[in-house]
Amino acid sequence: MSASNPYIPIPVQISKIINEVDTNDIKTFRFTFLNKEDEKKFKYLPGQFAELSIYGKGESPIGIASSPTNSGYVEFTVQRAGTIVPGLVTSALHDLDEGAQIGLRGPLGNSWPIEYLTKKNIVVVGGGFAFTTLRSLINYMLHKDNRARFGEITVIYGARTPGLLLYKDELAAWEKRKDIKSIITVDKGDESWRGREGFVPAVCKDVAPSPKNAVAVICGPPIMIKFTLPVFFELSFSQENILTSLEMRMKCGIGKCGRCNVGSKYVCTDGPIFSLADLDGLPRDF
Amino acid sequence: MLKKTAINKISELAAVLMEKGTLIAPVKEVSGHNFAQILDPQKVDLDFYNTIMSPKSAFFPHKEDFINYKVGKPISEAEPVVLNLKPMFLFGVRPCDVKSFQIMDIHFNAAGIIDPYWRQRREATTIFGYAFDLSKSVDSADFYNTLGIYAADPDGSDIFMVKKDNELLLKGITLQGKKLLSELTTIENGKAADKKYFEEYIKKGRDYKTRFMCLDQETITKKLEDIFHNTDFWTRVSSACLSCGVCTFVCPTCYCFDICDDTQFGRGTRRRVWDACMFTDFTLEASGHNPRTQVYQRLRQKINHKYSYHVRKYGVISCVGCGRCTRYCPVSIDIYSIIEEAIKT
Amino acid sequence: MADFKKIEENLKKEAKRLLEAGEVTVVLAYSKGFDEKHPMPYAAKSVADIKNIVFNEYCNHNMARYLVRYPQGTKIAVAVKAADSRAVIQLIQEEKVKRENLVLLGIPVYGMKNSKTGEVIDSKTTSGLCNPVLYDILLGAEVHGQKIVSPYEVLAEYEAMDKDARWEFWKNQLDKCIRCYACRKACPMCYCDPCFIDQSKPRWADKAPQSPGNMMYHLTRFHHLAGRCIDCGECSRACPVDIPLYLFHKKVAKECEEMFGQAAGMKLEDKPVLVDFRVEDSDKILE
Amino acid sequence: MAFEPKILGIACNWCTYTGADLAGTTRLLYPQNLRVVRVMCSSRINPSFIFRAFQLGADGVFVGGCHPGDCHYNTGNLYARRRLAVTKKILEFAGLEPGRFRVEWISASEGNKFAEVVQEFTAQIKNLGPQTKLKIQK
Amino acid sequence: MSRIGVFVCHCGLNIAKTVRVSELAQFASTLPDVVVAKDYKFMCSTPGQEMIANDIKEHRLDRVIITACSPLMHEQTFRKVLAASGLNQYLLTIVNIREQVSWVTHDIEEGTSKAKALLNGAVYRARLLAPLTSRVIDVNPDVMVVGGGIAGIQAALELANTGKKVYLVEKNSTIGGHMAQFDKTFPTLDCSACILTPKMDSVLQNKNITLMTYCEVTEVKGFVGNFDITVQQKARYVDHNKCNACMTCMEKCPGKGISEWDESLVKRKAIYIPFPQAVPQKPIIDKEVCTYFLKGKCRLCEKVCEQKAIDFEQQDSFVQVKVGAVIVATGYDLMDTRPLVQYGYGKYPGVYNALEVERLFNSAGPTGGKVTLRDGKEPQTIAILHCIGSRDKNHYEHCSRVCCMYSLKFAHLFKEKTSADVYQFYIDIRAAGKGYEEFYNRVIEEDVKFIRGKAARVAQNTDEPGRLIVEAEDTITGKFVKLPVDMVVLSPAIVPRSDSKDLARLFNLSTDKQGFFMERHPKLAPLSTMSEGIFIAGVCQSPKDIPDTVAQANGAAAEALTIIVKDKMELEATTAMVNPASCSGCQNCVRVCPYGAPSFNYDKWVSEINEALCKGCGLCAAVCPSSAIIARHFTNEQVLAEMEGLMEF
Repeated sequence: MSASNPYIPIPVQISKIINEVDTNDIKTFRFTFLNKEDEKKFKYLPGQFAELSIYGKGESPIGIASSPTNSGYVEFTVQRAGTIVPGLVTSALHDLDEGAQIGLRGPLGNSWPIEYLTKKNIVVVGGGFAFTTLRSLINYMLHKDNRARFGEITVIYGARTPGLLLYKDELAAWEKRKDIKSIITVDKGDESWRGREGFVPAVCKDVAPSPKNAVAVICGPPIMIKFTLPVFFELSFSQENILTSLEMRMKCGIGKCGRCNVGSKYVCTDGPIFSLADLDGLPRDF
Repeated sequence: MLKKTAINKISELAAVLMEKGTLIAPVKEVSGHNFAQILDPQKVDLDFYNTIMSPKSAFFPHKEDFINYKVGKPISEAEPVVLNLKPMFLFGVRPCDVKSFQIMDIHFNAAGIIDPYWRQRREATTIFGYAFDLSKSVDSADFYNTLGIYAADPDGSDIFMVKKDNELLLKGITLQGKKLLSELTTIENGKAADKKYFEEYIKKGRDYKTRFMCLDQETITKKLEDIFHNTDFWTRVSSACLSCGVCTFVCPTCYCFDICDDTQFGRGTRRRVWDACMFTDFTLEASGHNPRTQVYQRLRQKINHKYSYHVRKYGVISCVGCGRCTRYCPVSIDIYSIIEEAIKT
Repeated sequence: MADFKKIEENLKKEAKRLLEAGEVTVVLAYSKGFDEKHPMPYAAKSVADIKNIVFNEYCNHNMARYLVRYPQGTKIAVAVKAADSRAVIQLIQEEKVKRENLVLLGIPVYGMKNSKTGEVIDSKTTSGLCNPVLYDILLGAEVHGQKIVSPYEVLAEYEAMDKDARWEFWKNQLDKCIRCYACRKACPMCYCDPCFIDQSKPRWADKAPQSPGNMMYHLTRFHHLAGRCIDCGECSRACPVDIPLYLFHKKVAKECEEMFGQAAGMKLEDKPVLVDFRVEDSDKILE
Repeated sequence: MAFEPKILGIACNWCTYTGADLAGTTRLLYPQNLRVVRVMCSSRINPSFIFRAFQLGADGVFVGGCHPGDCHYNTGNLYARRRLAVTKKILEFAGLEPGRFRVEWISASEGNKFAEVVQEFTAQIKNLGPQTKLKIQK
Repeated sequence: MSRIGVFVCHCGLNIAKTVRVSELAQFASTLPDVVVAKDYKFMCSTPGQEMIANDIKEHRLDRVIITACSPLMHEQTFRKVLAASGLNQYLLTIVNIREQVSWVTHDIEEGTSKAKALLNGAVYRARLLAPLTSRVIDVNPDVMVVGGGIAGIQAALELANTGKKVYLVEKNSTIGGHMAQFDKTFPTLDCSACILTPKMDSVLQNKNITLMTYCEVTEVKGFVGNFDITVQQKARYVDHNKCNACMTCMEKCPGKGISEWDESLVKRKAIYIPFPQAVPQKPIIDKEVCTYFLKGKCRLCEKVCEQKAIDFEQQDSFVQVKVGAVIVATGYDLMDTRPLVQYGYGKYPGVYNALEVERLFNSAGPTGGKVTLRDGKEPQTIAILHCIGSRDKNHYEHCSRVCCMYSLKFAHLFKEKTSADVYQFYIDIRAAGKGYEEFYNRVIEEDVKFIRGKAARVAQNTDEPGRLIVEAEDTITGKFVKLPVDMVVLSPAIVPRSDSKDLARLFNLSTDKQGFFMERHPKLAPLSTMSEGIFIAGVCQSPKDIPDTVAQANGAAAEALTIIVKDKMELEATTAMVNPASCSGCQNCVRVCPYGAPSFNYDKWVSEINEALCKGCGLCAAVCPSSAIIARHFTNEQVLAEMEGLMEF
């Protein structure tokens, strides 16, 4: 957002588009800033999001998929929303080419609590498309300047099919590294799939990460969350040590427009990251 | 400092203010009074109980243009709308409504990211509060006493005005108000009797009773948290609710808005427009999911927002008891009664 | 004036009987509001709720509005005045409710008043009718001998206006609109969710309360209610800024009646005129 | 400069649009003020299209369909007739000049009728002058 | 954003003469999202098409706008170019600047500026176009023919002979229909049974035909290519698999029913075969008159049946039949003339209707072919009254078409079989058909008397009890005629079957004013209906004679064949669909669709559109108040955008 006015987006340019999945409805957009000052001001942490803004179409809040350790650009992985009536902004974005300019407002929201995570073992659990800010966090922690600040890192990531896994190159690279334990699973493999098959909750049960000095960071579709949380409770993770990211319809992204509240909290400013302990104090209904 | 002017000479005062800047004052429309920018000083009309729409639109207009853009042109060519405000005079605001600005200030002008539009408008404005006419009976919908506000409460006004027979007494309350009043040289100074009348009027305002219940902020907040999942209660109190946006639009403390782009012939404007939590599409996500599909959920959101969430977030109830939501509700849903009933539940 | 006390007594009596017998699970009627001029629509669900039921000259609300809120198959008793009963008939025609699930408590009235102005509003809103068109139980004596006023009489003044003056009139009126959508929400026939105006694809009009969007919203809404508006006047009564929407609806209703020979909500077996045609329709209607 | 109205036409694919093509094939001359949107059937026309056309600045709006009874989709234009009749009444009661909206049934063989209607309608709209009432003023 | 290519055609001088084409291309290149804009002499020529194809690749175009002649001319041509270049063919927009611009003006300024406006509209529209794919569905190769009269028999045989499987559904216990009741057929006077029964037998013998007599269709689901039809097999109480048609049961049966086949002129048994040549030639039990069913005992038939074929426990059963196309050939009824009391039918024994007379002539009929009155006497004077109930504004306006001819046939047969005087009371004689006029002349020569005037009344002859009087105005002489006769033959209107409304609802057919099934187009599609895959043949469409019926049946068979001969079929791509999230359940779409494509899902409370039935007219989208229906290729957004583009300049 512009310095003087949080409602005015800053201009960015698409420098790279990566088609992530074989269904062609999830793409990663890499943006570079048109103004150097904007780039300097765009300081963010993993877990934050921004409003991608296309004039004439509107704005859409999207989690930042790159890590602050990636300098010079910022990445967003965007799913084309809506099956019957496509989302205005996301489908317009998907129709853009490299070189196109759009607007950006952010960084917005809180982040994964880096301070809190420091010196702890981190269990990252992701499902499907909701892996984007987890990727940001993982890359942040894996960066050579940061790796030492964190304990063991375990990643459990699942998608419905091999073709629907995001960031396939990075997944492969993590598997080769020694300082991260990465378990990739798919609900149903294909001929070429050599990896694990099975649903994320079952895999979590299988892997059984220790709760000792550990924080679980979980993002995924509601159904995955629903069945994964009991696994972590059973493993004796406390509510404080299970973190997740919420989604609500947002407009302003800066806590003013009044629509993304869960109880007295605004998802856009008090969130999107909450621990289960935070959520416990909030109504379960909206 | 106290000054006065004859009510029938208000237009002269209005003309002076219009010279100094933008005057926003009540005018009589077919259906009642409303605040409007004054272009003809004769139109200012203080013979009203309260306006239909609250004066919040002076700072938070129904539509606020952010930026003008052209389709197919580089984004950097989009032009942000600059306000270029002249000094603004918000004239004839009832004490309960004045109070609403203080509540809205927390949201727009103090907590978190500052809203530049609200701030600029607010800073440019001098508020002329205006005591209720104590000689007339109170509207049965009002309940600002419950929120600790009185009919002749000068708190929050820069200049406070009281009607004395055919005259209007104006007293500077804040520095800004006092300074402005001193600059209004065309109106005469008040006499000692006027001063006395003014002070007594303020005091008498405390005896001018609206509906009242003893409302402890923490108690009601807690109570609403407790009964949040009492669907029977919420279904019952919302059984008549139409889920229209009247209550939120007339409300002086409702601030929800939508941001939308309006394009025609390749040129467009991004702007914010009032929105209402009572509308079904308010929380409708692009995926088609909507966490609040039921009328009771939306009414619960509205009441909780005012009497619970806002207290938790900003430490103050977001309601001034002006009675508009009750008065203009097509089915006479009364937030006061709901709160009363909630406490009893 | 109708005998409101008597009607209230009968309303309570019937509501009690129906709820006790389990014939219905909810009785849609009125309860007292924050003052006596402001009764509220009320859903009595148990015998204990019956004491709250009231009926007086300010009970204008069209209770048919609430029918679609209850799940299909719910047995509902609903208090219906003349216009309300037409709304029920229209809803049955449109298959939103089923006749067999409804018990219609007919209320013949005259002398209904606007709570804001105290003005008697029969002629504006009840299509010249005092007695319900359809009912199962009548809660008061049928009203006869009232001066018959054509529901369309109020239009004469506007029809006589010069087109430019009429344009000015409507533009000024519709420019007042704050897009609170109370009109559509109060309307028993406006049951779309989402409403066309809320759509983002296509965006029929700007969301801001300014002339073009207001025009598009209201003109289209007049069209959507063509041949369906049952002239209860709830749109105007609900409007916080008093736009006389009922005038426009009346005009469209009048035209539809003249062109298609059928008024909305008068006969159960009718079909809504704009999703119907007759081979003998003539091109005259396009002139 | 003389007033050259912008007229929006919506024509059904099977009759009026084809009729307009025939007018061209037979080299009938008519004014160039009409701009036609092709839809499959006159029944496709949503009343809001008409309102929108006037908002976009159309000085006149013309709808063309098959003759009643000849609809390619059997009964489409019979519904359209009723709907458009109501649209017309609404526009008129709102205060728009009655002559600005016109519905004509023009078959695929009536190229000459198409040309005549355009001729006549254009002249009529010229006579009425620019449409300023519903047009969105920017 | 889109990458649009604009291609402006000169069409030689056809366009270039009154539209500045290069200026138009230049203008296009300034519009947002247009990445390439060119003009060319003949865009539809091979080099023109190649240029477009190259530019699609080179500029990675995702939308193509051809600014040329009418889309009705070359839309298909250019769609193929897109498809060949790997672009969805629906991403094409044609701007018609020839038929609707250059050919209708001489003014190049006007022409150019209108062309610009049209092009701009196309650009606005093109941006919002979506790729569409037509769904391909499997086609069931079987056909159902409903109605076992001559039309149904003919259609079934034609289809079966091509090797296709046919289900022939007949509601009576035998096929044959009305034609089986006739004695002779006009004008050739060949015996009806002689030409029909071999066909009936062929049906029975044909392995490709599943004959389903005593059956009725109760539910039709699905759509063209994939109908799923429920057929009710009414209980016959005789196991036809066991029955060897020995007929012993019929001899012993004490029950008495009234023979429908003989037009109630005689009685039949409770266990019966309608007529000796019935197909199948196996009896059924009429429950209404069977002694066992009425009184609880008898079962004589069961006792005498060596095959043990009698089954009193039999119940109605339901059979599911899946077919790709349906031919409806359900025939007609004669108008019930009893309400026309002035003609005394049902009151005076001497008044007969046409079908009764057919039976009187028939050697297998109640009188063994002798023309006798109900009292057994031979009539001396016979009046044949034309147009009873038809060509009559008070009853049926239509002409029943065959009455003139069969009335002439009756006259001839009366002359042949009796010595009676025969009078024809007619409005005019309609003898349009091969050999018909000749037959008319022949009958005239046979001394049949023609009185031009519609009979007004048939009355009791008070002078001669038992005889009748026919009253009419002879419009030639202008005199009032009062003719004493022994026998009156009415030629009643041919009307739709009493259950035709139910059938129409079942098959989603429209009916005309009289109630006959409506064809899709009176001239060009007389056998098709508005329901794709359902065809009509014979008198259920309108009254006609046997040759026409047979011709129609053959035609309908051919039409059905065009559908089932392919194993796949492509559905319309530009269909409508419902966005369930926006559907408010008003059901307007269901009410208006001429094809019955939308239906209402009461569980989800939303409408659903069967794309196989949708023809893409967009009517549903226009009546949808909440804009929930997406009319593909003509969506609200697309139309609105095009309008905006057209109005911009």
